[in-house]
Amino acid sequence: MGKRTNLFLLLGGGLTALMVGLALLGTFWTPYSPTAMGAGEKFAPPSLAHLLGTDNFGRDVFSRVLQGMGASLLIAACVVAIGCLAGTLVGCLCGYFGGPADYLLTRLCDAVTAFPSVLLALVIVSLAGRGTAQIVVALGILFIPSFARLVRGETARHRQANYIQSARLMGVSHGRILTAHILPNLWGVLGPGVVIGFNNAVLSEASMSFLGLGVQPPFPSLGSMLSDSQTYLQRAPWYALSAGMAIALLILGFSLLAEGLQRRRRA
Amino acid sequence: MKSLLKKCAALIITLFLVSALAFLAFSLIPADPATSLLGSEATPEAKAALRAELGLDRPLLVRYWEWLTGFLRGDLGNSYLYRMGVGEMLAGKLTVTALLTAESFLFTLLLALPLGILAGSVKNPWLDAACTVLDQAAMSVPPFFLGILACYVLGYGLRLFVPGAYVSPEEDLWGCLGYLVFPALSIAIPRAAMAVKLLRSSILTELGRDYVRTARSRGASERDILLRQVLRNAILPVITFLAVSLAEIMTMSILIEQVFSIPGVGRLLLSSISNRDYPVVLAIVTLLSAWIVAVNFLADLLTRLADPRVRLG
Amino acid sequence: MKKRILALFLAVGVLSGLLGGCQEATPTDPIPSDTNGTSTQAPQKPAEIAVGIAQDLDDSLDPYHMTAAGTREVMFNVFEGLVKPDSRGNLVPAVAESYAISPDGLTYTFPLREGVTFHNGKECTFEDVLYSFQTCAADSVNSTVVAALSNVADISEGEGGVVITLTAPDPDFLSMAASVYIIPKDGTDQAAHPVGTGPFRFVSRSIQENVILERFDGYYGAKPALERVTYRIFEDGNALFTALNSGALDLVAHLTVDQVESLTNGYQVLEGTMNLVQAMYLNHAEAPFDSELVRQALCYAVDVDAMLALTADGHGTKVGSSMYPAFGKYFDPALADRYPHDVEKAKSLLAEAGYPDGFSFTLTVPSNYDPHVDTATVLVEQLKEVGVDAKLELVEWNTWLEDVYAGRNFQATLVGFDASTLTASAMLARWVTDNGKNMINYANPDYDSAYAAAQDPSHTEEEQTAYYKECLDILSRTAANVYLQDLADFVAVAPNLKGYEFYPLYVMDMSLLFFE
Amino acid sequence: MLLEVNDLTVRFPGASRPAVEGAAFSLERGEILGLVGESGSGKSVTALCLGGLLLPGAKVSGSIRLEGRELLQCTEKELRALRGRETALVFQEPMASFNPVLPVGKQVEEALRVHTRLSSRERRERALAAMSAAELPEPETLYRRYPHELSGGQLQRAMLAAAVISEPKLLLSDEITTALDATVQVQILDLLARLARERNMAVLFISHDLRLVRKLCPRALVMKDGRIVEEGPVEDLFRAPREDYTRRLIAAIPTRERR
Repeated sequence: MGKRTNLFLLLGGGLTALMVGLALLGTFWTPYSPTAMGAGEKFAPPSLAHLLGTDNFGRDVFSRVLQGMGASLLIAACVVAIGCLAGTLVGCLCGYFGGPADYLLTRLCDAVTAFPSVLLALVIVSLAGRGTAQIVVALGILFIPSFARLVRGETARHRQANYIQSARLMGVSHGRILTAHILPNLWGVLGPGVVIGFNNAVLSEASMSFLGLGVQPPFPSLGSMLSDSQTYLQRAPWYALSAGMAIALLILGFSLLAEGLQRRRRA
Repeated sequence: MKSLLKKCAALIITLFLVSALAFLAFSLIPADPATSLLGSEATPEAKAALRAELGLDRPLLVRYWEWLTGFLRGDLGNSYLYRMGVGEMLAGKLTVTALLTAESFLFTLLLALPLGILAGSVKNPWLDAACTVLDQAAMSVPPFFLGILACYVLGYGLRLFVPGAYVSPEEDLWGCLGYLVFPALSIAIPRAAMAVKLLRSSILTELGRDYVRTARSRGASERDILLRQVLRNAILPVITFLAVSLAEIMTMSILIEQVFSIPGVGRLLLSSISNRDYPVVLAIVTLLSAWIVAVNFLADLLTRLADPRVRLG
Repeated sequence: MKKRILALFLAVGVLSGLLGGCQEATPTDPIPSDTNGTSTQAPQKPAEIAVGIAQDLDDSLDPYHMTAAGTREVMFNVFEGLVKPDSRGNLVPAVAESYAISPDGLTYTFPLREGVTFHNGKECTFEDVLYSFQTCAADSVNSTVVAALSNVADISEGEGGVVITLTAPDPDFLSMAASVYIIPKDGTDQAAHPVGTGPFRFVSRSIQENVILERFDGYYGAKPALERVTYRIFEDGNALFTALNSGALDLVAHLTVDQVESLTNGYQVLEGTMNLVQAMYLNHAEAPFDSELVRQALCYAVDVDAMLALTADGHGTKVGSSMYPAFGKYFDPALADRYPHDVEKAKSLLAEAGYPDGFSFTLTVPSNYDPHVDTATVLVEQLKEVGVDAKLELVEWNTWLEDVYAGRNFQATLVGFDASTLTASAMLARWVTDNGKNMINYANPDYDSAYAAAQDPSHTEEEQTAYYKECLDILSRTAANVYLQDLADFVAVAPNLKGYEFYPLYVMDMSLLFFE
Repeated sequence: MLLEVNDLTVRFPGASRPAVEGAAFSLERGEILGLVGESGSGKSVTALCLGGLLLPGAKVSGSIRLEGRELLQCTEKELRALRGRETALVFQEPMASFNPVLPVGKQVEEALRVHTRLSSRERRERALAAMSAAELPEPETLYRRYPHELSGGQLQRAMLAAAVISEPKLLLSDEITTALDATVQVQILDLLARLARERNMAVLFISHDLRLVRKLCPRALVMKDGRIVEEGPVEDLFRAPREDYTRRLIAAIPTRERR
């Protein structure tokens, strides 16, 4: 058992470190400017000069993938942050106070979950224009319900616990109970939620960019690169493969890491 | 029974909220349907006249009320763009998307159950680790990327199918299902991988339970124990997951319809949004959410049926 | 998402003999010069084809309510006017047997052709023609056509046929008349089931899936070789390409060079142009584009040749003003070279205009048409060289129509304009100071007077042409916009399908195609 | 002799000392033998070994002969044929020992399903008979019920019914009364004694509670840290315990009952 735990942590940690490292590198330095055209021939196959070849404008795909990963990670982090913070707030209040407001908010969360994500993104994009910030907001809103549900259940469970009941009897304020007693107990459920949410956020961002709603050109994004590359699938398969594999490896790294952490906790 | 009624009420409230949200969303979006209908060369008067004809000049609440009462009567309204009944328009598209969803779901089941059981019965720790890594990898590939890969490798490379040569189910049901195989697989593989992971860990948990020891002490074979005893328990969380998958698959099909150019509800939704064809969008959004909500309800119900402890409790 | 690609380009009319240039298919693969296209199809091959189109016919099929160029492209095969254009840009008689114009330019006589029947089997009569003109004048969504028809004083049935009298002479009237499609008086619901007199009849449409046309056996002219044409709709450009390349489609037009070069299925590739003026249109009401120096600097900064090389492997035709090569009479290739690529010159002009360190602006581009987005992407990169920072903002087509086109709320935008009728005025009227469609707020008294002189019927044709050319020169001289190109238009055709011809219009004529 | 155990040693990888070390004892047909010890003294491991349930990874040496057959030489397949037919195990937690999603009756007849070719109707009849023998009221009703609908005592009776249904020669009873109320405990003991007597079935009765062992078993073993430290008639153990450990076990019994 011990060996296996290490394996997943090692693989996942290694892969995540590699991908995040590359993404970080990409935000500060890339071999070529990711938007510079004619950095090489159009559709140059992978070579030493262009590790992942070039695209239809002769832009260096490796540089674009690096920067695209950075963008994906940043967006995912923001999305999860919004979802987690707002979700925790909503979930805490609902779970702690209960009542009709809780009922309505829970239904609202259900409604948002049932609302097609593309439509919400399009609404926000039509209102505020296309762009990175808009997509962060749209996805952030979509990520609130899952966190809210998680936190609500946990809070409601703790509310019944003896130590909370006795704290209430002692006249401790609601705010104090929430922040001092309940919040610290939420980390256990929030931790895995954040990792899973992160993966979902990377995937959602890629989907939105794939539909042209995310990061706007000329800035690279893995999803829009994948969408663009479809036309050149036969001529430049490395273009589609690079973008697609980058998304897949990013997600794989995190899920392996999560698996490893989960197994270690269980062991 | 009472909890069932409560759930039904929650279901209806949720649907109501979704339609209200959708309606509100449209009132917020700038650029009205008249512009997209009449194009660049129309006069402002013509646009105003069209707006009046479509009833867009009336207050939001009135329009919502009319839409809602119509919807409850089964009247989905008329498409601004195509000037035909939304119901009539949707019928064909729903069939396609339903077929795609059904086929994806079938593949998910066919892949997830045997592989999950296999993964749950692997004893060698190294083999098990390899399976898990493989499974995680399958989970991590976005369906639309899988779709693109399928087009490239299976479509162009191996010539197993002709990307884009879609046949409608009315023309040729089997041909249509045949075309949908690869889109369905693109959706099903990552989903199935998730189900495999869940089933595997569920089986492992169940294998550690006392009743398994009891069964062993009666001389039951490992295969018998797995299939007859453990699986019935291990499948419970998977049932919920699979039911929820039905909703996710529907959502995923929006993207996959793009990749494989399948004229389903997803594509209609996207184009109707950009055309500001609100009656169509509203109908689709409401029906989609109804589906999602209903599927969650179904998940609940199935779990109740499959688990005697909840069934009566 | 890739919707209504060319909705802006309301190519409806026809040139009225003004058009000198014509276009012929310039095949990359050899095709036979004989394209008389009458029933010579090989018997073993069913005379059916699948054509891929990039947008649904989702506006309306009613001939007077069609707005999208893509819809007109298909319905061109179903509807005809009294006259119709041919592939060389001439107007040829259609429902009318011929036409005659009185010397004062006020009376047009159209003798009706014998035996013209509608797709519903009814014979076409004067009543139908009258009904069509009246309905079009009242209903059409095209304000230009409506304006031209308001000039009609009377339509009567005379000895020679239909006689139309105008209140004032209009050199563009015949091309306007070509866009008044003749429909039956007591006809069906045209929006749902269009009925016309063309060589193909409308069979069915399936939303976002296909539109099916069939050969109309009662057609008065030469019978088309094809029996059935299925237009299959792919709103995603990549999906369209994938379907084409896999052989699921026989004909796809409006491909990009990258797509064409990625084709591996051995189809013939024909090259033409899109008949539009792609430019970065600048809002003259917004600083810094109110400065002529700045606009000229941008023109020097942009390297159109390099842009064409990057986006289209050098295909496409440079334009230096608001006119494209199909208008051979007015188009002046020399204007395209007025601002050669010169970074130093651009920088010094910017410095002179008070922007030594450049400036930044927002370039709004509709997201639905990839070639514009691609061009804009390259343009942004080129402007960086002179220190100008353009921020690309992609917007939905409807937002563009509302904010940019109607609202004039933008700094710069990159789109293509084509002619709503094939007349010079269709390209040039919009830049007159008080024109309602003067999106860029261009205000130049010299231009206004030159345009007015060109429109004056008392001038001879040569004089008019000279004035129109002067208009073009003024636009170029003042760098009204950063003029780029007329995009290359590629058509991929199945190897044994012959007879495709480019029109100077946004149409595909299915009646000319045949299998060899 | 039904069962002969010699020098049985069970070692788990990574453990500092064997779970069972050099255990040796024997059991006659129909005999009820007690096995007493603290938790962790190796009683349950011994029971599992005797039941033919080899624990994964465990190293087992010595000899276990059931009717002369050496269990430790048997293949898994041969062991499986023995389990449930020759030996039967009953465990401590009746609720956990039942599969929650299968009806009780189906689980009672499990051994028949595995080892015989009886039709489902015949199996059902045998199960109902076994359940009646285990003094379960209304066996027809309970047959269809799910485990969570039965009380702990009922479940343990059902478990005994399931154990004896295929007429095993040896019943290994591992703390079967521990999770039950005191009154129910006595009933279960009585039932066990009666079933053993009627079927001439040997029972290894494992418990940490000397009281129960005294009540049921004529003879008992005392186990400590994997070794059998004392063996003899149960009354002798009570009267004159030779080991300190046994004394402590006796001392743990409430005074009034010790006598």
